[in-house]
Amino acid sequence: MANLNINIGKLQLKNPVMTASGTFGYGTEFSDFMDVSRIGGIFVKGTTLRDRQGNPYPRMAETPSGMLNAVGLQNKGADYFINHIYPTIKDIDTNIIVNVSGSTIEDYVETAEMLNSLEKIPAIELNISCPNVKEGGMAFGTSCLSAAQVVKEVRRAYKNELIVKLSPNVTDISEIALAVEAEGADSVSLINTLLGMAINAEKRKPILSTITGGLSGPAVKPIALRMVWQVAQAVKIPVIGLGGIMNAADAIEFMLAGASAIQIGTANFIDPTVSIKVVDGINDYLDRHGYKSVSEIVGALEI
Amino acid sequence: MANLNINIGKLQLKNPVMTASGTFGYGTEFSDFMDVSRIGGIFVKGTTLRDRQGNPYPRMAETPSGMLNAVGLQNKGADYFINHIYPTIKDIDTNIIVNVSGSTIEDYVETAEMLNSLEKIPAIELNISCPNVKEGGMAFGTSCLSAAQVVKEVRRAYKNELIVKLSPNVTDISEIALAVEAEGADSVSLINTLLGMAINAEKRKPILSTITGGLSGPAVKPIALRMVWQVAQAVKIPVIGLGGIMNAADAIEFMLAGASAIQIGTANFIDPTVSIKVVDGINDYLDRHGYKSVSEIVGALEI
Amino acid sequence: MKKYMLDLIIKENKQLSNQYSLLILTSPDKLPEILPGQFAEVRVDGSPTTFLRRPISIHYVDYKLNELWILIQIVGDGTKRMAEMNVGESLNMLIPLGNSFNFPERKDAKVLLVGGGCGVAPLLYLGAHLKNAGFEVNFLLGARSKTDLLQLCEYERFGNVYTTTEDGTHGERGFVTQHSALNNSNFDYIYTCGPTPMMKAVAAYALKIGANCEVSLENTMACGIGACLCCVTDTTDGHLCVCTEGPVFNITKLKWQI
Amino acid sequence: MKKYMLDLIIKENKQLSNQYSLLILTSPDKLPEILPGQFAEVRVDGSPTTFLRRPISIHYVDYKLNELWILIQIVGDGTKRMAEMNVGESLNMLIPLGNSFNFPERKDAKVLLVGGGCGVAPLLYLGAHLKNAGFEVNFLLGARSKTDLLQLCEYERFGNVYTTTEDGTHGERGFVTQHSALNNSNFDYIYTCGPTPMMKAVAAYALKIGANCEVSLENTMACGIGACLCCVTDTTDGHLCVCTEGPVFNITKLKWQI
Ligand SMILES: Cc1cc2nc3c(=O)[nH]c(=O)nc-3n(C[C@H](O)[C@H](O)[C@H](O)COP(=O)(O)OP(=O)(O)OC[C@H]3O[C@@H](n4cnc5c(N)ncnc54)[C@H](O)[C@@H]3O)c2cc1C
Ligand SMILES: Cc1cc2nc3c(=O)[nH]c(=O)nc-3n(C[C@H](O)[C@H](O)[C@H](O)COP(=O)(O)OP(=O)(O)OC[C@H]3O[C@@H](n4cnc5c(N)ncnc54)[C@H](O)[C@@H]3O)c2cc1C
Ligand SMILES: Cc1cc2nc3c(=O)[nH]c(=O)nc-3n(C[C@H](O)[C@H](O)[C@H](O)COP(=O)(O)O)c2cc1C
Ligand SMILES: Cc1cc2nc3c(=O)[nH]c(=O)nc-3n(C[C@H](O)[C@H](O)[C@H](O)COP(=O)(O)O)c2cc1C
Ligand code: FES
Ligand code: FES
Repeated sequence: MANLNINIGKLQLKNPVMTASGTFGYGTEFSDFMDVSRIGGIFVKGTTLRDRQGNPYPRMAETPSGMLNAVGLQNKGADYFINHIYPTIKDIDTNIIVNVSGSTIEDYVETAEMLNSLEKIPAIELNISCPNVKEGGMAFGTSCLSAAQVVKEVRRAYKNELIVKLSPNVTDISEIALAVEAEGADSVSLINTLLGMAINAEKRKPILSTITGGLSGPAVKPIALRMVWQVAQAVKIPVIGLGGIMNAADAIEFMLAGASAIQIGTANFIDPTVSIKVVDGINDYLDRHGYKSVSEIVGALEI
Repeated sequence: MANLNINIGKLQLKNPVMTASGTFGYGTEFSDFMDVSRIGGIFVKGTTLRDRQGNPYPRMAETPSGMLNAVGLQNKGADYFINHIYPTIKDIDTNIIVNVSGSTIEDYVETAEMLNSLEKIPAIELNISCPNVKEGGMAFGTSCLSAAQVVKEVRRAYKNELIVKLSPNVTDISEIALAVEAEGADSVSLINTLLGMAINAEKRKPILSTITGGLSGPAVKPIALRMVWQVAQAVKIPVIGLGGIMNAADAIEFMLAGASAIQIGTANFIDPTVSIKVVDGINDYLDRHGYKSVSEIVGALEI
Repeated sequence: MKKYMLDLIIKENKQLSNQYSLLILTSPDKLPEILPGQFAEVRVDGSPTTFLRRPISIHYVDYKLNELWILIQIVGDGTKRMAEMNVGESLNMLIPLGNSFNFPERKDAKVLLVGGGCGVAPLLYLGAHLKNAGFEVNFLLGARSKTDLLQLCEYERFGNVYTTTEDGTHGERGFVTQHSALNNSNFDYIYTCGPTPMMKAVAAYALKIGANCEVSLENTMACGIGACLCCVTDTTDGHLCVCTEGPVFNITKLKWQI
Repeated sequence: MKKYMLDLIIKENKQLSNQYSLLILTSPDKLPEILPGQFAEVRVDGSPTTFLRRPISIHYVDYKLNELWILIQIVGDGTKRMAEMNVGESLNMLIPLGNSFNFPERKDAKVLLVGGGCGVAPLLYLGAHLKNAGFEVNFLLGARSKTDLLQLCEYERFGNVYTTTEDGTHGERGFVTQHSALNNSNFDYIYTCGPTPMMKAVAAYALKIGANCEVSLENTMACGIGACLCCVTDTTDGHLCVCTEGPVFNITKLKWQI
């Protein structure tokens, strides 16, 4: 039994396996299937300042080894989260991290400020990479300037751990990572979804109501792994890796490439207990290879 | 039997189905399996001014619904192509298009000039998007400025149809497409491979000798389709779509999104006769939906 | 209700036609409590083009035999693979998911269950429950042709069965909403599942005669458990997940143009 | 040689151990001409993680019975799926691919065929051809344990069979290159296929005794027909494709550090 503890800045994880925003609800949806307190953390649904209805149906298309989604940040707003959801999840014995989304810098800042006061929320993940909303969202994450601006303002307003979630829809993701690191991000998580599209040839129509949507699942794993590797080499802050992780081997690949922790997204839909299996699988791997602590494999890729 | 003829600028295709560079050799590799003259065109291997040995083995990794390659433009150089390969393929009754790659603008220009003289080569495809070479390659395709520069110089030197192959590893592919259109590209083809990476967790090593490589196959189709749609809306020149096409339905999706023709790459490895099947499948589709000509479905997506 | 991830074993695979298979599943353990209208998210193994689970209605549960029935209509590779499974193979499912049909308050209410195509699936189990609760059950089942009307004898165990076929090979010719049984009957409660145009026509009929009406929707799903928000339908309460707030909705709640 | 894409039918699947299966395939049409050392690119259906074809050696061809044999070692999902195929199912393959082994010029040449693990596969067909051409054939087959030494009787039909096992359960204990048959024999031509370390040791032995030596490489492949340039090995002529210029190479051509 190796030591699975790992820290992401001041955030202490019992193990490096967390679940990705928008794919694990508020955690409670999975409690019939597993003990959610056994994983290192839960990134809850994208939360915006005000209530959002999200995009019209259809919001999903299956693609080869992946899926497109166009949920568009449907959520009941920060107030509702604080007053009605937080009380029901705050006693889950793991890190509950809120994924904060917005259309303007002011939105991000105000939401972050509201979350400051919640004792059991040790961190927020700033989503500057959502491809499914018209304004803001991904636009912030695709230029160094705007990414830096939003991080700077949120950093001022938010006192706990600030994780910034990067968009893969860019020419040079390390550049963006460096820009947000410079403005005080405590860590970065990547990747969010890749912008994609699906068409029904027989009907001659796009499948998604929004025409384009975000691609996730194992199809994107090679791209995510490359980006994690590039960013881990560029920045000094910890990197959280995600994108297509389906099992422990995938998770270990991300850690070898430089991720201190990982998130599991789409895989939760195929196996709601996958995150626990990944925890156990990492432990087996460490034992089998004679590692005492999971921290030993972070960035341990031999070139 | 619908009319499958379509033109890409001055290039006349008997049908919109062509095979992608680096995945169909010089065509002759497939002649035991199919009549290669039945398809609209063959994009031959990436050709450089001088002989290249390519990257060391291993050059390939299988990924979910796709593959990474790191061939690195192994080829015997333009001279060898002209004197030894061209004579053996010039009488194939379809369009033979040479994919031209280079590390410097001068290389591109010189190679293009050499190909000017070949009567049976109606077009070149300028590969400014190869992720598998250290200098040049993809670097040209990831900024408007450098893309414009190389196209401008080659345009001066090359008199036949100039197709520019775009890289998907960019924030805004329409911008690059517009830049090369402005410099005189006759058409654009997209996408080349996405930069990815694969790791062997048990060995703690990258699988490819070059660490990163180019991702292709159905995994990338949603991204390719989105980019073709974006570019087709931005430019006036014809668009050639590719990326993960496995069957006629996929090909039709690209045409509905705005591609005037398509290329088939990785699918040739799984079924060496796939391109013929796609020609037949497009014809069936047109008949079934009452179209007289394949040109009617180009950009016919109903929004 | 507690949800489970179970590996059920194929006990029997009755290929009812070249489009439909009835899978009878069992388990070494006692099957959990499942209500009519609920569904399962089924993992499809061995189908390279099937990445996500597939939502499939509970067709019937026989607790005495510890059997769970599902009815599969082949539309793509996922359903094809399921329909061709062999006895002894196992099928991984999340179960039971979603809400369930509601029963009329008054025991003498006249109930009608209208199904079309594969939408007949959840109605069998619903009929069994209604009958068990003392209601007189009427099934109205529609199909393109006689061969698509599956296992009518099963429905007959629980109520009267009226049928329509588009080609007139069984029951009355036409669509379900044209069946003469609808003419001068005053149903109090109508349940329907099938193609959307059919359900809308049934809903319109229910509105006309002032009957309560519940429909079971078939939106595409990724998770089936309320986590992804992909499966929403527009309701008077905004976007609601079909997998958790449905699949059964009272038509008064839906923003359907009827 | 003309290449074909064929759907061959599984006539028999002999599960030789839990790691190895021998598939005997047949075809309604006459099998094409195939030389020893050549391979097939096999499409694996029903395995979601297997995207590309899998290169598999020709183990044996029996033109009288119109049978083609392949020997499968389960290492991942693709080979697992193949090894578990049922009689009557069909397997799509591109065949015959690659070059073939060369025969010694002198008919009295002493030939040795050294195989380890699944590398024994191409040697059976090679042995048959060599015997047929009048050579005296010696097989030296190595494995971890007795259970991994497969169907020795088949090899015995064509020559002498020497074996080694790492645990000493069959033949001599140790590696093939430690077998006593190598001590004072003067082989003229050595053919080898198996794990790279083994092939390198055999090549070193061949160099030492001045024998000609051909090895069959197993690089990972995408196309198998010389189109993708993924499968190269470094040779005195630069990067050559193992799928078209190989899989058989004379060791003098390889840039191996021996
Ligand atoms: C709550 C619920 C209960 C269901 N119950 C059953 C059941 O009992 N038996 C049964 O056979 N099927 C049922 N379905 C439908 C079933 O889930 C789909 O047919 C299945 O997912 C298709 O998978 P596939 O891989 O075979 O086809 P795919 O290859 O995924 O799709 C084939 C074609 O069908 C279309 N399609 C796929 N899913 C749907 C859908 N949900 N609605 C409309 N069109 C669709 C696709 O657009 C495509 O054109 C139910 C669906 C839901 C949401
Ligand atoms: C010319 C040639 C002839 C061959 N003949 C046979 C044969 O007759 N019988 C047989 O069983 N196999 C043979 N092989 C090997 C066979 O192709 C691989 O074992 C197979 O591709 C693995 O597929 P998979 O999906 O089972 O495993 P995967 O899931 O693809 O891989 C499982 C593990 O095996 C490793 N692996 C995969 N392919 C190779 C390889 N070629 N060399 C080394 N490691 C590899 C992977 O890295 C991974 O660790 C041959 C290979 C070549 C190139
Ligand atoms: C249905 C769905 C909803 C998502 N919603 C959010 C979200 O609200 N905020 C966010 O930052 N990312 C969201 N994502 C992106 C995931 O958190 C994750 O970055 C992405 O899916 C890649 O990981 P995966 O391949 O493991 O799923 C969503 C993804 C999916 C599939
Ligand atoms: C093995 C391999 C070699 C390739 N070589 C080249 C090349 O030389 N020049 C080029 O422009 N593209 C090259 N490509 C990219 C393809 O032409 C194509 O753009 C890409 O594979 C996406 O299409 P696909 O998904 O249909 O394969 C290569 C792709 C593969 C898989
Ligand atoms: S399918 Fe995921 S919320 Fe309904
Ligand atoms: S496998 Fe493609 S060239 Fe050898």
